[in-house]
Amino acid sequence: MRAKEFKVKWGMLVDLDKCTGCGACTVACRAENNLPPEADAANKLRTNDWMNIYELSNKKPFPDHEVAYLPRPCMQCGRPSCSTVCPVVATLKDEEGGIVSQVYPRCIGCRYCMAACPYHARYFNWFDPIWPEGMEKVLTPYASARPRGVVEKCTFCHHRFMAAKEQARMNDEDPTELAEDAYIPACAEICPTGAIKFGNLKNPEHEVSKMAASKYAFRLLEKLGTDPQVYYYSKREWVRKLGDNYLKNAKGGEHV
Amino acid sequence: MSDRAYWPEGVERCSVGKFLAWLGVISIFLAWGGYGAFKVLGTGIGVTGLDNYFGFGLWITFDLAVIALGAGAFFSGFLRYIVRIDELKNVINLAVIVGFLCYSGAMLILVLDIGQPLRAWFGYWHPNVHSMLTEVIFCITCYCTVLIIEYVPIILENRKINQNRFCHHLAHNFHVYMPLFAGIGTFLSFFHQGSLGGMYGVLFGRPFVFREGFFIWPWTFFLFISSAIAAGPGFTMLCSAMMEGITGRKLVSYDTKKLLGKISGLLLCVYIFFKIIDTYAWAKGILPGMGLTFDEMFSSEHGYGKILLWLELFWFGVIPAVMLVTPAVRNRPWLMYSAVVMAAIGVTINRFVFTVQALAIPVMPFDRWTTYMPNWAEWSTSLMIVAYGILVMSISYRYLPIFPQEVKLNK
Amino acid sequence: MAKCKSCVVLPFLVGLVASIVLGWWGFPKVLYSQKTQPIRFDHVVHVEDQAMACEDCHAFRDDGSYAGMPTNANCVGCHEDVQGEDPDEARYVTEYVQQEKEVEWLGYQKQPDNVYFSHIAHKELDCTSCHPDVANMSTPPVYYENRLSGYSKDTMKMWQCEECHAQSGASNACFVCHK
Amino acid sequence: MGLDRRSFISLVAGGVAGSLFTPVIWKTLDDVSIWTQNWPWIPRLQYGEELTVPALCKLGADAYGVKVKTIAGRPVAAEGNPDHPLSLGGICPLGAASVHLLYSPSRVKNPKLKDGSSFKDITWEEAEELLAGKITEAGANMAMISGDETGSVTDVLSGLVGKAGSDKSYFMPGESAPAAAALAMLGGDGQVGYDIENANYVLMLGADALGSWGNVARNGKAFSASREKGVKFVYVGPAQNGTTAVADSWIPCAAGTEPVLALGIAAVIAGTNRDRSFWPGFASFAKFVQTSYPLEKVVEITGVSAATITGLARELARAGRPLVLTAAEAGQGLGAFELAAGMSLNMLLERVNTVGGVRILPWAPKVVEAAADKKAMLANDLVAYLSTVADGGAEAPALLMVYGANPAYALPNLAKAQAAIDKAGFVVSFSSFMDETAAMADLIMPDSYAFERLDDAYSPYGSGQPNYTVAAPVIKPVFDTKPAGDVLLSVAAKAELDLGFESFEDVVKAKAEALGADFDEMVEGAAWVSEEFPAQDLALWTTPLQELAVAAQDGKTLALAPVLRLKIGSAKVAIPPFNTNAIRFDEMLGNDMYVLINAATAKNLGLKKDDAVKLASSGGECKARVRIFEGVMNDTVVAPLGLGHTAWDAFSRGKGDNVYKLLAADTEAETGLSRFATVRVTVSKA
Repeated sequence: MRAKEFKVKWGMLVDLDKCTGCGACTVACRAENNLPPEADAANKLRTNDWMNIYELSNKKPFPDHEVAYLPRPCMQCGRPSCSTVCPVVATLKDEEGGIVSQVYPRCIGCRYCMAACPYHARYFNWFDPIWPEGMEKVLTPYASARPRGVVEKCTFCHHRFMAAKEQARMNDEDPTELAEDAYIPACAEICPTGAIKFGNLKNPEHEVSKMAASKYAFRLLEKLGTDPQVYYYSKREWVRKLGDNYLKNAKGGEHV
Repeated sequence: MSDRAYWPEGVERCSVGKFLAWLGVISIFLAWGGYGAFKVLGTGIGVTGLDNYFGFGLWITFDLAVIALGAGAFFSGFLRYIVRIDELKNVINLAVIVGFLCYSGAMLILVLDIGQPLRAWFGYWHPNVHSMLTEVIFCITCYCTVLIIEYVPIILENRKINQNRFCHHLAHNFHVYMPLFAGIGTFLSFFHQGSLGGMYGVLFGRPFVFREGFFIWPWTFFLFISSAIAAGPGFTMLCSAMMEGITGRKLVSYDTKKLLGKISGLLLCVYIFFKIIDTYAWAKGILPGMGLTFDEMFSSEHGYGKILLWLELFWFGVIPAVMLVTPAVRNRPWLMYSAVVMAAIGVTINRFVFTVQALAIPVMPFDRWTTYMPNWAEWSTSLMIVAYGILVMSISYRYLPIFPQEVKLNK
Repeated sequence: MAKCKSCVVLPFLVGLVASIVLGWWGFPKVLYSQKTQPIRFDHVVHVEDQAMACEDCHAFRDDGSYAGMPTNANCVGCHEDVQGEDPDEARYVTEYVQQEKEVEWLGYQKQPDNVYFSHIAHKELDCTSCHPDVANMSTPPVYYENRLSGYSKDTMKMWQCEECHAQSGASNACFVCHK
Repeated sequence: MGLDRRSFISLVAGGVAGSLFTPVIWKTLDDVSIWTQNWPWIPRLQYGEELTVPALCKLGADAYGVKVKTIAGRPVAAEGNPDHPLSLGGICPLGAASVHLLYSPSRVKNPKLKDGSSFKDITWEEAEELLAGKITEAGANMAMISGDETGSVTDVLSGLVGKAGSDKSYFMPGESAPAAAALAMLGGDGQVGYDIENANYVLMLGADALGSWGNVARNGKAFSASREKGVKFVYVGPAQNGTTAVADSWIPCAAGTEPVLALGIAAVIAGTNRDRSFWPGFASFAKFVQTSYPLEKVVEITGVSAATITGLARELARAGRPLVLTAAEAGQGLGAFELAAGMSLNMLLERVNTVGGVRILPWAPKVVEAAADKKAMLANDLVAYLSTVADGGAEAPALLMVYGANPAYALPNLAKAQAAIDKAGFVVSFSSFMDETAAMADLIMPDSYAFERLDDAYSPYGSGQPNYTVAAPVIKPVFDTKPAGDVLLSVAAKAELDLGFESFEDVVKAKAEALGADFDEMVEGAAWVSEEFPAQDLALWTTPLQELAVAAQDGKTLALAPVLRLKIGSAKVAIPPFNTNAIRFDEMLGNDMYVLINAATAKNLGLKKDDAVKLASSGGECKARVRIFEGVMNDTVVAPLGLGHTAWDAFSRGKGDNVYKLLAADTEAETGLSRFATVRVTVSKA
């Protein structure tokens, strides 16, 4: 399928040279989007982490070793591998801004989209969510609570986009021309070191589009043709190389 | 007490007591699987061994395998009614029942496998025409209906039921229109067998299964069809042989079996030929384009070694293909049966690696290999479906005239 | 044979008609339970007698979100103590205001949690295009709750939203309305 | 006319056919699927007006302003407070989870009295009467422990203890005590702070400034802003962490020997041919560092190469506004001499009491007369005291009151600390949560949670300028809890100890007044900040420095590098429910925690990935799994503090092991402070 084009493309850029892997984004994301707390969360094969943090290593022995941390939200791919395979149209990239939607009441839980996504950005509700007694009082009104059996994922805090548009309408401004800081997802807002930037990739004035144009910017698995709307940024070459697969003899260095 | 009056004419069946004991054994598996299904539907799919990396596992492998092996139904029907290979009438009833069991069993598993079974009908009401899975949902359910229609006249031929005039006529009319249903079945099957392969072939985020293709269909579309029609007739033949072993009666003439073996062998040769070409092209073309190497697709440490590929292609692919096209092998029952078993295993491995290994491979360079282990909930429910198949087959065998040659062969 | 034919056709028709009647008339009775508002709120008294504007209670907040049903905070301005003769008003004051308890009003059009609706984006429309015209009612209408789905009978279905969006050229993208 | 079988079948067939023309099937099918989006056991969302309310977060060692988002008055999330000088809009992973702790399963929901091995619920009146009686009974034989260095509740508690005639007011270990002692050694007096925002070269000697050390939120924002200005950040420490992931470089240095490196660098700088002879104390200092810490000796102790040391010295000397942050990575464990080493390097670089350097802040004004001076209280060493009590060297207190601290979990010499708490006559915990200390206590008088009470904070350790924050409650207490400050004042009155205040609010108001801050403005979220720094009369050499004690390498033991990751809690709180997911798969294996060693060390020990191991020191033992991580020095093992809880709830209990058990402390003779930054452990297969 041909990729849709939008006038506004919400983009995220994570400056990996600023990310300390502290985990605040993960926590803020859970709180914002009503992900239930999970007592046994060490087993990442069963947790639900819209924002998951990976530790990157340059694979060199001490003392030449280096680490970096890579937070992984949904890539909101320009050419999503997930939405085309959904048999019931529960996930689409159809809205101005390019955020890939996920409609929980439509999803039948076949998990085909999870199989399709190479980023592991999609999560299935293996059981019904459980909030410890009383903790359901901290549920936000922003995202519906998901039952078991449906798939979910990061939405770039889409509700904040809607809230920004409401605010613009209230102020008699054009809701299609939001200011750079009018709409920021929870992770970007909370990042203690300001590593996560957010804005319109098509607006050259926005910091994300400026940084995304840099030679230090890269995206994950670009060769697959997913065309993500999430960029990463690092001045360290080895970090950039970990963004995609490279053959040993290919131009640009050793395969990692 | 005897239920002899309900048996097909002129055949012998075991005693009621023995039959009930047999059903009792089957029921144990049904009960265990029923408990598993209850847990899955009642608490969530979390009770299985599936996880974030393996959204698909044993269930989908099982579904794909039985659907491939159940392809004997449509393909025998196609050969019998469309190509008019008359000899196949001796197994056509069996093929239909095996097909029905495979498809209905697969659908039962799918009810467990989707997280929201009460929304299953969304597949029809809100279909995504771009999804191969939509095509699968439509074709499988439609084809299952066709199989029911094909199964009904067999049921109506039960001695007691057939005494009813209406039923008798109905059965007759069904038979008259059978070529039409065979045609519809062939059409539907062709597409969903292919779409099952297409489901994987389109996953451009999964280097192990992604394929280029013809028009909207990736090559896996055609490979899945050809492997299914190669394995299906052989599996039908295997079922008849197993039933003969269990009942101690001759049911299908060996000549018919040999014919099925030959059909399987020829198709398997075609399939394996293209499969090897496809594998080579994938390793040399698609993978490097993604920046990956053939070696990176395998990890024996995690249970996904290259051994699986060699087993699939050679030990359970080329070898049974060669065996089945060799008349000398076909003349030795045990060699032929072995070859058919091997072919079935080969196709099952193919479905397994496409389902599971595809998901085990870390695509992001900083990701990791993970191993999938199905747990009791998946095994019990899968075995329940096998038990369900055996149960229905046992009852059908006892009361329905499935095998036209049975009376003659046991004289 | 004529007699035999009628003994087939007649029961068939009886069954057909009976089930159609039951399906259209009986089924909704079973499917919906009836509820009344916890307090019989009299819009007429407020709108006509007190000359209040709709926005006095149903207002937009500064962030553009819609306050929807008023809370006690809105009402205590007048109803800190019983004002009139209406027994429901007295009940409201004693059971809710004085107990610092909010009234759980039944929203006829209340959409489920998975639906996002922006009132400000629809502010050009007349309220009654979607809502019952309660402003002219002294007694709020009966609330029908679907026993199965738990929704109000009047909850707008997705196709209705989509139809209007399509006609007015508004986007029908999933996330325009879902959350 | 009878209904024969055929008619009946016909009737049914008609019924079925008819139903297809009614909504029954289709509506049911549709409504059943709608029911699946509305399952009654899935909670419904609550809607209402969204507001942000200023509040204070003290879950880590730091205290900073946050903003709590509320919906119809219910707190739902916390974010940084851009108007607060210690947040600048930033927040730490604990702050991000702070709202959900309001409903943590560990909350103590009402006062509880120990009844055999469990607790029974009592009323607040009973609890206050009981405590008042115990206070009268104990007389001067009482002690208090506070984990809150910044708040006035500590003053009230200390005042109560002081009024009763006891001087046993203790803080939990941290860096402010040795820092104050170190400053005193150099002739200064006050709280030590760091003006990171204005430095142009930051050398972090062990200080995990972006992970857990100091004003974490503010550090992060300062880093972010400085990074864009080209400021260089260099981290020195035994292992890589979140800070090294973004620092310009990581210089591996043996655990706890970073202060030695500071002296080594100082020696190099002192040897440069600039005339500093007129500086007070320079001559003695220069002589000391050059004789005691020649380059080759520093290289041997720290494992840092000579070239790196001289390189660092050169970079620091050239930087213009360099700043050296000296700390143990876990934020505690260094002695006063170690911190004095770092401080003297800053002095040598002329970076003390100047913009972009070390700032010396005035102590908080004392408003509760009977309370111990903060400086005096910092000098009281809790670890030593409890160890002495446990060993029988001192009388166990008849009454021990614990506020904002979890000494039964988070102290070095843990076994002795627990024994001492056990020996105390009557233990009262004011914890909001069922922590390990509360579980051991005789009486729990649960403090209202941070967002349910009035609280204040004066210049937490590290603050670059004097600041004072007051936060009003965001929500009424959701359980039957009371603010500890008010409870203490009420109990003191009952025990006839007059602390001079009726309510805790009066204490805070008095403090605000003493500072010249506006209480009402602060409650609205505006922190009070000051630019006034007391003049200091510093000299490089007032107290003779001495060689720093370093645990000898013996070839058999590994240096332990305990680390703090705020996402899994702090000395005060266990893993908050929303934070378990921030644990990566390479940090825990099931319920076992990973400890990190590099491949060379693993090879020496015959260990491989995922091996179950036992870590043992003279303090105790811990169980763990091995993770091979090349970002660790040879012969060093990195272990996370904050796991292995035995109380709390399912989100933390039984996960990993408590590394505090391994921390064996010794006492610095001159200051009486405990040191535990250079612990050595054996690692063997379990």
